[in-house]
Order: sequence, then structure tokens, then C-alpha cells
Amino acid sequence: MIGIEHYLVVSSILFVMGVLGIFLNRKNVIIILMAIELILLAVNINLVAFSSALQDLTGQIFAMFVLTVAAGEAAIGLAILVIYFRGRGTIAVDDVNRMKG
Amino acid sequence: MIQTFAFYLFATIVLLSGAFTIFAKNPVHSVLWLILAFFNAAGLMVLAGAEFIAMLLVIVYVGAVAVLFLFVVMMLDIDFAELRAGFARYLFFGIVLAVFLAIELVLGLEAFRAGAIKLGTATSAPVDAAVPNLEAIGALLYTKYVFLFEAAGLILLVAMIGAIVLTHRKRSGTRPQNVAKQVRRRPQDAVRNLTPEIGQGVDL
Amino acid sequence: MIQIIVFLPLLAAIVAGLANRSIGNVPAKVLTTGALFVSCALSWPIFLAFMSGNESAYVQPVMTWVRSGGFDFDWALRVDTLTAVMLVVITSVSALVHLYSWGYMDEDPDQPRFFAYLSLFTFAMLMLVTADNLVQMFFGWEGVGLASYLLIGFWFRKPSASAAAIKAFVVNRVGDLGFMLGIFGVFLVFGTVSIPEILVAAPDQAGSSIGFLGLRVDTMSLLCILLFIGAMGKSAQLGLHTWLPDAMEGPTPVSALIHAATMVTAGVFMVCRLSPLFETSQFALNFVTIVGATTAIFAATIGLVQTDIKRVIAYSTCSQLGYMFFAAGVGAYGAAMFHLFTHAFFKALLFLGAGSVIHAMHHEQDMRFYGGLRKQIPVTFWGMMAGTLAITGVGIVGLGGFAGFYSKDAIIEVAFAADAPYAGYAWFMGVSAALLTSFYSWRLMFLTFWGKPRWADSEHIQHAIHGHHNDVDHATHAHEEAAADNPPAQEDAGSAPHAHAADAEQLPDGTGGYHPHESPLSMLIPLIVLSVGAVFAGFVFHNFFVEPETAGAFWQGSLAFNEPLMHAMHEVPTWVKWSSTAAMLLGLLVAALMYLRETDAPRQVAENLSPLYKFLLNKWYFDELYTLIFVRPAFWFGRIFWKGGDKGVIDRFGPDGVANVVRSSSGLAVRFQSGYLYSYALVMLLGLVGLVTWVMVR
Amino acid sequence: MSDIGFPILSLLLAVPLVGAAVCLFVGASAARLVALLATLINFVIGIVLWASYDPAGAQWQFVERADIFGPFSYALGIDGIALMLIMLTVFLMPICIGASWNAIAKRVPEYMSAFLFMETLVIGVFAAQDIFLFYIFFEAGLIPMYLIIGIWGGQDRIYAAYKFFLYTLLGSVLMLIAILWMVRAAGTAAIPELMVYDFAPQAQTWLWLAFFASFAVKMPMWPVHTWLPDAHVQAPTAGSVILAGVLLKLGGYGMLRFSLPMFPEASAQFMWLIFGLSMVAVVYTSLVALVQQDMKKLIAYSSVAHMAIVTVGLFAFNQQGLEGSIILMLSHGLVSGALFLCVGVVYDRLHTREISRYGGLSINMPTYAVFFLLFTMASIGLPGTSGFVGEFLALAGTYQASTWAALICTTGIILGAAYSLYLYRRVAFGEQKNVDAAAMSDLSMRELWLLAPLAGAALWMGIYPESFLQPIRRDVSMIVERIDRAKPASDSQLVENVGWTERFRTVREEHHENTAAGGAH
Amino acid sequence: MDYGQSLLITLPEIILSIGGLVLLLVAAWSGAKATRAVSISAVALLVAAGVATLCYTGDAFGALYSGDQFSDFGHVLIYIAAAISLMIAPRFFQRAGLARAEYPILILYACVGMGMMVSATDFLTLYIGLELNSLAAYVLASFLRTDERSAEAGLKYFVLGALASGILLFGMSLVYGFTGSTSFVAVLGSLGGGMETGALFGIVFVLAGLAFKISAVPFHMWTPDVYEGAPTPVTAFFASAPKVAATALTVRVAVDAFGTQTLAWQQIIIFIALASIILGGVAAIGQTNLKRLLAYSSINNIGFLLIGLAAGTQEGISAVLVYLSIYVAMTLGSFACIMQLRGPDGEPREELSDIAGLSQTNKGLALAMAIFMFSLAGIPPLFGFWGKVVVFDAAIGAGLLPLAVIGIAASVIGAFYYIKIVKLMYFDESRTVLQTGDGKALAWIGAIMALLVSPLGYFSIPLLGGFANNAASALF
Repeated sequence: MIGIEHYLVVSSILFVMGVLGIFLNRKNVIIILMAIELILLAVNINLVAFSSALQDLTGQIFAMFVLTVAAGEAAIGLAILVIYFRGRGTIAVDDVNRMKG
Repeated sequence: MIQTFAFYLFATIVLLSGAFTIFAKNPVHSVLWLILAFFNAAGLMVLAGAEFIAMLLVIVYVGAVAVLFLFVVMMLDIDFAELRAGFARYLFFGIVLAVFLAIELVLGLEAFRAGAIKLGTATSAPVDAAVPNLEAIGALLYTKYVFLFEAAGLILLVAMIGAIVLTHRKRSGTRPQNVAKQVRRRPQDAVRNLTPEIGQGVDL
Repeated sequence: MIQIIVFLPLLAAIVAGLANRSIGNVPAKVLTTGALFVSCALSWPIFLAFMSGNESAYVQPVMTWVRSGGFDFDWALRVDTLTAVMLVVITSVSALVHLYSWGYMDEDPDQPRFFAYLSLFTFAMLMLVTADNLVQMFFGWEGVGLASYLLIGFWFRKPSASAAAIKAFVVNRVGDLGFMLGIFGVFLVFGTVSIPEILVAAPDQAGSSIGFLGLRVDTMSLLCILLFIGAMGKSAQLGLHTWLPDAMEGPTPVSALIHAATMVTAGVFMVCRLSPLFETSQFALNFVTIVGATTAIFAATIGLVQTDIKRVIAYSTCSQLGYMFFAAGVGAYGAAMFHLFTHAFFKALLFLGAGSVIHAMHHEQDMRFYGGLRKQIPVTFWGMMAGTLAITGVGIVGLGGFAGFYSKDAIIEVAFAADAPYAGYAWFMGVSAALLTSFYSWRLMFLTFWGKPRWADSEHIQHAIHGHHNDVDHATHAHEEAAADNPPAQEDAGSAPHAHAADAEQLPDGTGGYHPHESPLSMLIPLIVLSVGAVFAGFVFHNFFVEPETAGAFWQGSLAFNEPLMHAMHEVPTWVKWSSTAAMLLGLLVAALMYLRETDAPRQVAENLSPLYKFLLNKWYFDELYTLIFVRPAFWFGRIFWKGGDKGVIDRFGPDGVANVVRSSSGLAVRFQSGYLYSYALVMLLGLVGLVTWVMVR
Repeated sequence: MSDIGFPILSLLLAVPLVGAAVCLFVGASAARLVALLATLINFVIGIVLWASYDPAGAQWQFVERADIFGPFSYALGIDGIALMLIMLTVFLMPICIGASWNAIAKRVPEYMSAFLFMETLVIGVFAAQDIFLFYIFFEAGLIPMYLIIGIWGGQDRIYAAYKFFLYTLLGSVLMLIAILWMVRAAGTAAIPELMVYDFAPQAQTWLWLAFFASFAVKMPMWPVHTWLPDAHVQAPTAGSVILAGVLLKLGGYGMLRFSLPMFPEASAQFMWLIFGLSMVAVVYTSLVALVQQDMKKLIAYSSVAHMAIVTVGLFAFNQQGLEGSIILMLSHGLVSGALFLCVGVVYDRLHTREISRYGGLSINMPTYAVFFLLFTMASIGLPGTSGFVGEFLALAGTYQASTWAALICTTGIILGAAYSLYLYRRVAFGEQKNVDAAAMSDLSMRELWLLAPLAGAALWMGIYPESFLQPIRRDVSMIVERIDRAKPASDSQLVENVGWTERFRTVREEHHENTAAGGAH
Repeated sequence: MDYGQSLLITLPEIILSIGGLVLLLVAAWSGAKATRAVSISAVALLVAAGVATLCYTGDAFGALYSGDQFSDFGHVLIYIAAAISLMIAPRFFQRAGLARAEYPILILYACVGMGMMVSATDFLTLYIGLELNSLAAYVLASFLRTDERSAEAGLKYFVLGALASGILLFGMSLVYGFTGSTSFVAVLGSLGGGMETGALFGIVFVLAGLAFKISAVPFHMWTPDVYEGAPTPVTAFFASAPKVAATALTVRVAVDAFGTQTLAWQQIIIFIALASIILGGVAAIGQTNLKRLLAYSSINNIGFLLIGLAAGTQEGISAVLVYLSIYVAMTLGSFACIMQLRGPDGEPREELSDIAGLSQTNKGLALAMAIFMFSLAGIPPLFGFWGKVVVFDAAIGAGLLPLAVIGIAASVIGAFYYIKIVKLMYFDESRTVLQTGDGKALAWIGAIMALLVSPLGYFSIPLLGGFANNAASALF
């Protein structure tokens, strides 16, 4: 068995990477969406690892729900992206600042 | 041993492809890297004994989500050349911050402590080795978590409604054929005779 | 009866003041003057009753005033010998001044107002002298201050008049500060402000000490000095005298009533009223003596060189008040009161006489433009003469003389006789001042009534001659008077002026063709009556006021009558008794020499002693000094506090500063909200890292 | 229920409130009438209240109480002090309405409504017996005053309105925290019970400071006074009247009702803070008043100086000081209000407050000049006017507590005379420099009717202050009794029969003892 | 597990879900014509759900869902807010040409999610409810899809919201791992026996995720942009119902799940409370857009709410609920007023400069707006003051005196911009002639809310206080 801490390290790094992806990206909103998926992936790894370590299925159930929600989220996110693109003709992150202050 | 090797392989690839997902300049590449990351994460999960979730990950993410991404990337007709430019602005600060957070997390979670991590003790849904993973999950899902299961369905419903509400549009620019109108049309309505005077032109 | 005496003038003042436009001039004048004559008529019987010993002190309660945790004082009218003396002085002089004003103010459009003020003043003064407690005395004290303010500023269009009015009020308030603190201290020490109770309790507190401003001082000295500061203000003693000469901006009857006969003597009255209190503190008495004696000589020196007829008399008043104070300081309260009494008559007489002269000279007040008026206005002349004889103390030792002879000489003698520490100083100053008094009084007489007319150069007279004059023209005069206020210093009082000579019609006799005429009867009657007083008051009353055998019974303990001292006064060496007479004669002689014989002498003296002359002419530079150290800094600090303090510091660093900080931090916050997704995410991450770090290091 | 079987205090609150509501729905002229009527009715009710008040009766009279939630209740009731201040309010209000009769031309219904609302709130402050209720009324006064200054004010009205609002709000929010703490500690929100509750001395210190923050701003004390001149200058005449006449009294009332009886030890501890600030205020603001060119600003600064005397009197820890301060507050309410009215009279004619634009008004406006003079004299505390009784008693009380404070504050009578008379001289005396000023007509009948009652009241209070002292006497003595235990040592202690030779000796040791006992120096 | 009982307890959610489905079908068949009918039905459904929520109490589906008094309070408040958001919306969307039946349906599903949030006693329920609400909210934010600002708002909301739920999830996974359960009760018990750093991190991450939902500093960045960009009725909805749900959720998590580790989160709450008060106040001063300004105002108000939570006592929770109720009334009222502002062309106006001189053109509207502003500033006698009183009272009761002092002093900053709006309406002269009034619904809602926060509101104190006390007692 691989120790739980290994999983935790992997998921932590993945999580941080996802977060990094959100605010380092200046050019493309889609990549941000993908970064979000990475975060959720990290969470899922965490949940499954804990589930396994705890010998408890709740974690896996949780992971399943996360998956479901992630799918829904992706759909909504992309839909918003689409209408945004329709309106502005761009998905560059730098341009998403009509409102500020 | 093979487990350990597999873990490190999967873990390394997950992290690497995760990094490439973020740093790839072409969004299409990003999506592909993401798919790779998902596959390997599924591998990690299999290692942890969650076969069902692993499969689900592949099916849902790779089969649906990632393809959706790809679809949208293509559909949006983005000028990729323009998107090539780098990260600039918060790069340094952001990385420092992220690394700091990662270190904190790792330290905080005490992965490097001599002893094992003291986890809680689970009581709610113990794993029964005799029952297959899929069956056990199914049993839980349709009994204890049925309420949430239904609610998750609502989430998908909302996502669907949302996607439709936002993206569906009546195409006002198209000109479909109107057969009845065509049939009803008579020559006298369509033609008129004029005798224009010189230099006056015709008033359409 | 006493209520009628006191409140009738108030009633008259209210009616005349408020209803002046509906009832007209004459009824207002009749009402006020009538009220005063009634008061006067009722006062004399009281006084006579006390003289005859048929009456003893009593208190007539009027109304509750303030009850505050033991700090209780009511409206009440106290009548005793001291009050009775003051009653007759006040009501008599006031009645006469009212009458006099009929004539003097005849051309003024605002007569009801004037008479209302006069009556109001009389009321306040009566309240002061009938006070049973210190606070009511303070009421009268400030009330007369108000009336004085109003009357000085009566011709309010004159800038100088309104300035003088403010000056009088504010300087008096400086004294009142002392008075108020004195009252507070009295209450703290005795638990009451009732005068009789204080006087009874005072000896018990002699020698006790009390904290004041972080110091520990003798209780009674402190109280007496604080109260005396009030008296100094009202009675224009050295340091707080500056308002009195300026107060001459008011109409002359006002000067006679308020700034000679009554109000200014309130300080003396107060010291006498509280004499048992002062008796408990030798230190305070010494202080009173020194202040009084110094004022006597100081004011007299200034009087020597003034050219404005009213100002000469004003300084004379100041000086005479000094006499009264040092008399009180050495313990001769009876003598002080006696001088107050006689002085009221002869000084009012002098002022009214001066008013008559001014009236005749068409509001010219500069003595350098007078001369030779003896024949033109004889009644005035003789009245003034009586006054001058009285003030200079003309008389023969052992035989008798004019009023001042009795009262002033008594003071000088008693100063010699007293064994108080500074009595010797007081005596010397007294005699010296007598010399100066004689000089400036006679100088006034000689310049005004003797010599050749020098009217032609007066602008006032010029106006009169050329018909520029009209009835409501006081303000115009005022400007010129203000301009003439500070004549060039080189110009001596006695020399013929040439400042305004440019367009004067040069007639050989110097009259410019102007013929002064005697004042109307309403003005002359008071003169005559007061002349009688000036001549006979001393002779008639000295037994009651100062004679050791009889005065004790007369005063009935209403002041601390020191019988042994009065005996000692009679025992002084003969040369002492003659000293003041000699001083008087010397003064007369020098004055006559300088202003009748060698009319060029004054100018030479002035030139030879130029610094001293300037020093005196500028009144020892007191006004300049006060302007420099009080008035200017007050305005300067006011501006600093306002612009620099309120605006520059408090607002700048307070509300405005905070508002600016908030506004600029608002700008910062808004700038942070850049609109970019990544910066939003960064802030969230920052927050997350912050919180995680916080819980880790905690 | 009240002693007279009728919730008269609630009625007192309700009448203007109803009037305020009605005003919003009627036209300009009707609104004027409604406002006048409501304030007059309230005045009459006030007289009934005064007449039914029994100075020898219970401490709290006309008590009404309705529990609302937790410790919070709708509780009304007054003692003599509150009665007097309520009388002041109901007396000034009709005058304010009258003063705005023609001067306010725009948005009259709202204006009248704001004023009536203000009346309710101010009366509420004085009548509240629940500390939350008090706070609600206290703080709510900001709203109508903000609007009055902001809508109907002068040129810089917005700056002034902001300054007024935020200054006073910042002052009072801290008080709210203190109130909450107190209610929790004492277990009651009833003011009468809190007034006899003994808070721990350490707690008192910061509670006192929190209350002080609020009351000092309201008062206003130096150096948090700078909102006042701006507010006064910009406010319409009636706004200034009510601001000076009533709103400033809230600070004094608060100190009297809360700071002193609830925190006696802290009050003693901070006596020197109060004295120090007040001493500075008297001299500082008087000097500032001396150099003002704007009539209202001058009077505003003089208010600060007068209020400083109120504060020293309050913290003198004796009957005279307290009673004097209360009378001075009442007097200042009348006199300052009247002075602002006087300014308003000429402002209405010439539309400038610049002193130099006037002059010689005694000539064309003699009646006006008389009133102006009377109020000026009352302002500088001439005996026989209301100002004297207040100042005199307050300073007498102060003298017993500290001779330094008494000396410095008494200089206020000199400076006060200087700037007031200087103002009067420039306005009423002298030549008529300006043609338009010279052409102004004398007081109209309406203006006369506004000023005359104030003049009468000022004189009444000066000549027979017993009418006003009697109702407050018992209440003041109760406060004095309560704070007596913390009374700081005075620097004016009498020592019997120390030898003659010791006079004028500086006894430093003794001085230090005194100051040590007296708290912070 | 008794399913029948559980279903009864979750009846409000079931009513809304099924009702929503039916309405969806109706909408699908009749298209935009049915919008009005669907809206009315949706309100009816909310009423029914509200009634249902009060009928049954108890735990449902194991310990996943709790229908206690606390959740009742939350439900009712959410339903009221949602119903009002529905009522004010139709005209707005009509005018925009986007009157669609999906709006009420999405609101209904958001309400289902919010209902689950306030009733959640398990992290799973919490997550599902939250996401249900969030997904609906993302769509609602970009509902005016042709409007660039709306789309941008949706995008920002979505991205940051997803990030936040990632953080939240990560935290929940840690909590799960280190306590062994997702159930609040079990977590509470497990944490009671000491805490691993991992669990502590979990708590921090969970709180951070929730802080995003309630838009507390520093997780507030989305708020101004979303409030500004979203269609105004949606903004009104965002400012009310989800705030209630998220706050109630935060309270429940803090107390029910982390209640044995108060020290771990109290300081965090205190920090973000003060930061919210100050930043909400300061940043609002520079705003020129009314909706944006109200966004900052909501941040500011969340700070006050959190002060009550920081107290961590029953009293504090009760105070939070009272404040929340008053806040909902104030904020909905403000939006009802803002929505009545229209330019001469009939277009909605939402700039600060537009309301200059409003008091001259529309007295009633200006008065109502002024009441809301003074109330938000916490000036008595308006009812907003009472909210501040109870909150600070609770803080003092918990011994958090410095917090109370700083908090209340910072509230003065907020007053600055509230009175600025009053100043604009009353002191300034109007520059543009506005059409005001937009149907009776808005006017009535504005008026009713104004009455509620007017001094008359004090009459509701016993009732409101009683309910809030009961609700709070359910958590302890």
C-alpha cells in the first residue's frame, strides 16, 4: 500500500498548480476552465485516497458527486464562455475587464 | 513494489501533464495534456482501490468533459497566434505564492513526519472487502445518499437549462423557404409596368 | 418707601425706553426727571433720620433670587447709614443731572433714550448701594456698567464713542473678574454671601490660609484683594483707569453723574461697606493704600497737561478717588465716605459747569480755544469757581472752608496720623497731589475764564459762525473732536494754537465774531444747587462723617469706624494741618503765574521738559502699553487659533485629514479592483495563503 | 401610566410626529400652519407638564413603560432636569417655525416635517428612560439636522452637513458600545437603575471615555468643536437656533445624566481633562470669536466658549456647579437662539452675514438694536439676565473645585464682553456705511413676536431663576450626593489659622498632595 | 431510516423540484408567452414550500439534512427574498426583450440548492446544495446574454466561484480525511478530541470557500463586478437570498461542525469581519454605479454579520439572523428603488449621477431610498440600527470588546457613502429628467420594505427576536 501522505503531496501540488493556472493565465479563459478541472481532480485524488486509507466509502461517493458537479460546471462554464465570445469576439483574459473599480 | 513504481509513475505524469496543461500555449494542447492527466489520475485511483471512480473519471472526463473542451476550443474560432503571448504580470509573485502555499500544505499535512498521519476513524460507511466496489457504492448511493443523488440530478438539469438558455438562439438572419407564400404569389403582384420619362428614373 | 426710591427710576426708564416713540420727548423727560425728583425727595428724609439717629439699619426683602445648595441670595434692599449717604448722593445728583440734561440735550433727537438710560443707571446704582449681599451688589455693579456703556456710547455714530463704551465695559470686566472670584472665595470661606453675615464672621477667619492657584495664601488677604480688584476697575484706579478719560466721549451730564459723582465711587463704597472684612487683613489694606495713593498722584500728573476740559476733570476724578482709597486703606473709612460725599457735589458741579461751557462754546472742548469767558457766562463761571475752590480745598485751618477743605484735608491728616505701614507714603503723595490738583484746577479756570478769547480758531466755532451747524450734527463734531484728540505734542496747552487758523477770519479780539451765551435755566439751576453743596457740604456734615465723637453714632457700625484714629487725626502737628493748604496755595500761585502773567511760560516749560511732557501728555503710555500687550496679541492669537489652529491643525488633521485618508484609500481599494480575473484570483489566493500562514504560525 | 393618568410624554412625542407626517402631504402654506399648530400644541402640553410636575414628588414622574424585547423597552419619564430641557425645546420650536415662515421658500413641507421630526427626537432624548431609547433618539437627530443643513443651508452647506453628520456619528457610535456593555453588566437598560448602579472603577474609565467621545462632540468641546461653526454658518436661521438652542444641550444633558452619576470615579479621574479642555476652549474660542468677520461664526464660537463653562460647572462636583451649568444651558439655549434669530433678521433683508456689510443699524432699526443689545448682554452674562445666573453659579462651583479653572474660565467674561460688544458695535453702532443696510426696515410684527418671548424668558430666568432652579434642585442634589464619594480634592482648601507669617508661602508639598488626590493633573 | 418522514422533512425541496420540472414543461410548450404564468406559479410554489418547511421538523436521510428551526428560519427568509426577486423581475426582462420562463425556474432551483445549504448537516449535502445554487447563479448572472456586461459578470462569477468551490472542496476533503466523516455531528465529535494540522487546514479552506459565497474580504473580489454586470433583478436576488443561505451555512458549519474548535476559526472570522467592514466602506466611497455601490455595501454588511458569528454564542447567532432579516429587507428595498429609475428613453439608469435631485422629481422614491440608506448606515431610528445593536451586543457578550469598538468605528466610514446618496437625492439639483416608477409591484415592494425598516420595524422586534432566538437555539 502506498502511504496516504504520498497521495496528499500529489494532490496538494496538483491543487496548487490548478490555482496557479487560474491567475497566471492572461490570455485564454479556456485554460482557466481546465485549471479548475485540475483542482477538482486534486480533490478527487484526495477523497479517494482518504476513502482508501479510512476504509470508508463516503469518500468515493463524495468523489462521484464531485465528478458530476464538475461535468455540470464545465457545461455551464463553456456556455458562458460561448456567449461571452459571441458578444466580445475574444476570450483573452486581459479583455475581461469592462467592469472594474 | 510494482505498486510503488506505478504510483510514482502515475504521480509524476499527473503532475507533469497538469503543468503542461497550464503552460501550454495552444489550448488544444492543453486539452490533450488534461486528458493525459485524467488518465493517470485514474491510475492513481485504481491503486487506491477505487476502481469505479477511476472508470468514471475516464468516462466522464475524458469521454465527455475533455471532448466538450476540445469542441468549444475549435468552435470558438480563436486566433491562436494572438494567444501565444506569455504570462507576465504576476508570474514571479504568483509562483512564489503558489510554491509557498504548496510547501505549507505539504508541511502542514505532515507528510514528512516520521510516524504515520493520524487520520480520523470512519464509522459511516465501512468498506466491506466481500462486496465489490461498484456494488457497495451503488448500495450506498441508492439508500443513504439517494436524496443527494437526486439533487445531483437537479444539478445536471440546471446545467442543461443553463447551457440552453445561454447558448440557444433563434437564427434571425436565415431565410427559410416559405412554400405557401411562394404558391400564393401571383404575377400581377410581382410585376408592374412603367413608362418612365427621360431623365426621371424609376421609383422602385 | 425704599422700594419706591429704587424702583421708580427703573419704571421710568422702562416706560421712557420702550414707549419713547409713542409718548414723545417731553413726556419721557418729565416722567424720568419727575421720578428722580420723587426718589430724591424720599431719600433725604431717610438720610436725615439717620443723621438724627432716629433710624436704624433695616432690610427690606423684595424677592427670591437664587437658591443653590447653600449659595443663597435674594433681592433685598438694605438701608443703613452708609446706604442713606449714598442714597442722597445718587438721587440728588441724578435728579439734578436729569434736569440739567433738559437743556444740555435739547437739540438731540434721541432724548427719551438718553433719559431712559440715565434713569436706568440710577436704578442700578441704587441697587448697588442697597445691596444686602455681594451678588446683588454685583448686579448693581454690572448694571451701572451697562448704563455707563450705553451712555458713553450714546452718540453711537461717533466711532470714538462706541470704542470708548466698549473699553469702559471691558476694562470694568477685568475688575469684575476679581470681584467675581472674590465672591466665590467669600462663599467658599464663609458659606454665605450675605454682607452682614460675612462681616460678622470675618474676624474668625483672620490668619487662616487658603489655597489659590497652587499657592497657599492668607485667606482674608486673598478675598479682600480680589474684591478690591473689582473696586479698582469701577473706580478707575491705577492700571484699570484707562477707560475713565475715554468715557468723556459721553454727553457731559453723563460724565457728571456717572464718571464723577456716583458710579466711579462704587469701589470706594464697596471697600467701606466691607470695611470690617478689610480690617482683618493688613496686607490688603496696605495694598489699598498704595494703589490709592499712587493713583492720586499719577492721575494728577496727567491732569496737568491735558487740554480737553473734560479730560482734565476726569483725571481729577481719578485722582480724588485715589484719595478716598488711601483713606480707606489707612483705616479712615469715614473720611473716605466724607470725601466721596463732598466730591460728588463739587465734581458734579465742575462737570456740569464744564458742560455749560462746552454748550456755550458750541461743543468745543479744547481749553486752548477758550479764554475770557468769565464775562460771557457769569453764572457758569461762578459755579465753576465754587467747584474749584471746593476741590482745591480752600479754607483756613480752624475756621472753615469749602467742602474739599474738610474732606480732603481730613484724609491727608489721617494719613499722617495713621500708623499703618504705608501711611507715610500716602500722606506724602496726598500732599503732592493736592499741589498738583490745585495747579491743574486753576489752570483750567484761568484758561477758560481769563485771558483773551481764543475761539476763532476752533472749528466748532467756525461751524457755528458759518451756519454749518444743524441739530443732528453731533456725529460730525465727533469726528473733529477725534481729530483734535491728540494735538501735536509740541503744542503747549497755554500757547495760542495755530493748527486750524488757516481759513479763520482773523478778528483782533480772537472771538471770530462769536458770542457765547449763557446756558438755559434748566442747566443753571443744577449748577446753583450744586454750588451750594460744594460750598457748604463739608462744613455742615463733617461732624457726622469724621468727627470722632459724633461720627461713631452716625455710622451705626455700617462701616468700621476707627474712633482712635480720628482722634489721632486731630492731634497731628499744626504744620501738617497747614501742609495741604500750603500745597494748594503753591499750586494756585504757579498756575496764576503761568497762565495769567507769563503766558509763554507753559510752552517753554513743555519744551524744556519735552520727554516728561510727552510722557504725561500720552498718559504715561498706558493705552499704548495695553494695546501692545493685550489688544494686539488678542487679535493676533485669535487669528492664529482660527486659521492656524482650527483650520490648520484641527480640521486639517481631524475631519478633513481623515476624510482625505479615507478618500485616498478608497482610490487605492478601487485601483486594486482592477477588473482582471487573475488579480481577483490572486487576491483570493493571497487571502488563503495569509489565513493558512496565520493558523500555522499561531 | 403617568401621575396625571394620561401618557402625556407620549403625547408630547406624538403631536409633532403626526404633524411631520401631515406636512409631507400638504402644500407649503398649509405645512407652515400645521407646523406652527403642532409646535404650539406641544408648547401648551409642555406648560401642562410643567404645571403638573411636582418638585417634591417622586424623582421620576409621568413614567410610562412598555417592554419590547429583552432589556429594551419603551420607557419614558422625566425628572426636573429633563422637564426644564423639554420646556426649552417646546418653547423654542414655535419660534423656529416662525423664523422660517418667509425665510424658507423652497420645499416648505419637507422643511416643516424635518423640524417637527426633530422636535419629537429631542423631546424623546430628554424623556427616554431606557438607555437604548435614549440612544435612538439621540442619534436620530442627525438625520433631520443633516437634511436641514444640507437642503436649506448656504453656500458650503454640503461640506458642513457632512462634517456635522460624520463628526457627531463617530462620536456617538462609541457610546453605543459602552451602552451595550453597561446594560449587560448591570442587567438593566433602565436609566434610573443604571444611575444608581456601581460600575467597577476600571470599567468606568473606558465607559466614561466612550460617553465622553459622544458628548464632547455634541457639546462641543475643544478640540472637536470645528463642526459647529461650519454647521451654524451654513444652516438656515431656524436650524442654527435649534442647533444652538437644543442640540448642543444634548451633550450637557448626557454628561449630567450618564457620565456623572453612572461613573463618579471616572468623572473624578478625568476632571482635569475636562477642566483642561474647557479652559483652553474658553480662551481659545473667545479669541477666535474676536477676529470673525461672519456674524454667525462669531456666535458659534461664542457658543463653544459658553459650553466650556457648562462643562467645568458640571465637573465641579457640587450643587452650584451643576445647577449653574443647567441654568447656563437653558440660558444659552434662549440667548444663543435669540442671537441667531437676530442675525437671521438682518440676513433675511440683506442676504449676507458679513459683519462689515452692516453698521449703524441702531439708526434705522432701533427696536432691533434694543433686542440685539439685550441678547448680547445676556450672552455676556450681565446680572439680571439668564446668562449671569448660569455663569455665576457654574463658576462659583468651579472655584470650589479648582481656582485655576475658575480663574481661566472667568476670563471668559472679559473676552466674552470684548467680542460680543465688538460685534454689536460693528453692527449696530457707527455710521451707516452701506446704503442697502441703511435702508433696511425695522422688525416686523412677526419678528417682534419671535424675539419678545425670548427676551422675556431671558429676563425672567435672570431675575427670578427660582422658577427654573426649583424643579431641578432635588435632582441635582441627588447627583451631587451620588458623586460625592469620588469628589476630588480641591486646590482651594481652607486651613484654619495658619500664622500670619506664612502668607504667600508656596507650599509645594501640600500642592502636590492636593493634585495627587485630585487625579490627573 | 424512515423515508416517509425524511421526505416530509425535505418537502419544501421536493415541492420546488417537482414544481420546477412541471413549470419547465409548461415553459417548453408555451414558450415566452407563459413567462408571466410561470412567474406567478413559481411564487406560489415558494409560498407552498415556505409553508411546508414550517410543518415538519427533524433530521432526514440519516444525518444529511436537518429540518430544525434554524433551517426553517433560513428557508423562510430565502423564499421571501426569492419571491420578491421574482416579483420585481418581469418588467425588467420584458423591456430587455428577454422575458423567459427559465428565469423563475432557475430561481426555484437555486432555492432548492439554498434550502439544502441551510439544512445541511453533512458536507456532502452542503456541497451539492451549494453547487446547485451556484450553477443556477452563474446562469442567472449572465442571463442577459446579449449584454456584454452580463456575460462578463457570468464569466467572472463562474471562474472565481469554481475556484472557490475548489478551495472549499479541498478543505472538505481534508476535513473528511482527518476526522473520518463528512457528517457535522461526527466531525464535531472528532474535533472535540483534538485536532491535526490537516483538519485545521481543512477548516481554513472550508471557511475560505464559504467566505467567497458570502463575499467577505478577501474573497469578495467578484462581488462588485457581478453585481454591476448581472441584470438588476438578479443582482437583487444575489444580494439577498444566497447571502442568507451562505451566511446560515457558514454559521451552521462553524457551530455545528467546528463548534468544538472555536479558537481555530474565531480569529479568522474576526479578521475577515473587520476587513469586510473597512474595505466595504472605503471602496464604496469611490463608486459611481449604484449597483456597484450596493455591492460594496453588502460586503460591508457581511462584516457586521460576521461579528455576530465571531461571538460564537447562541446570542451571536441569533443576532446574525436578526441582522440578516433586516439586511434582506433593506437591500431588496434599495434594489426595488433603483429598478424604478429609468432615463427618458425608458432605459434603466443605475449611475449615481442619475439620482441627483431625485427628491424633487419623485418624493416618495427619494424618501424610500433615503430610509434605506440611513438604515444601512445604521442610523436610528431606522431599523438597520437594531441589527447593529444586536450584533455588537453579542460581540460584547462574548467579550470581544476591541472587535466591537473597531467595528463600530469603521461603520462610520460606511455612513459616509450612504449619506452621499441622500445628499445626491436631496441636496443636488437634478441634471436629467428621469422617468420613475415601473409598475406597481416595484412601488409596493419598495414601500413595504421601507415601512419594515422604518421605525415601525421596532414593533417586530419581539417577533423577530423570538424567532431568531429559537432558530439559534437549534444549533446549540
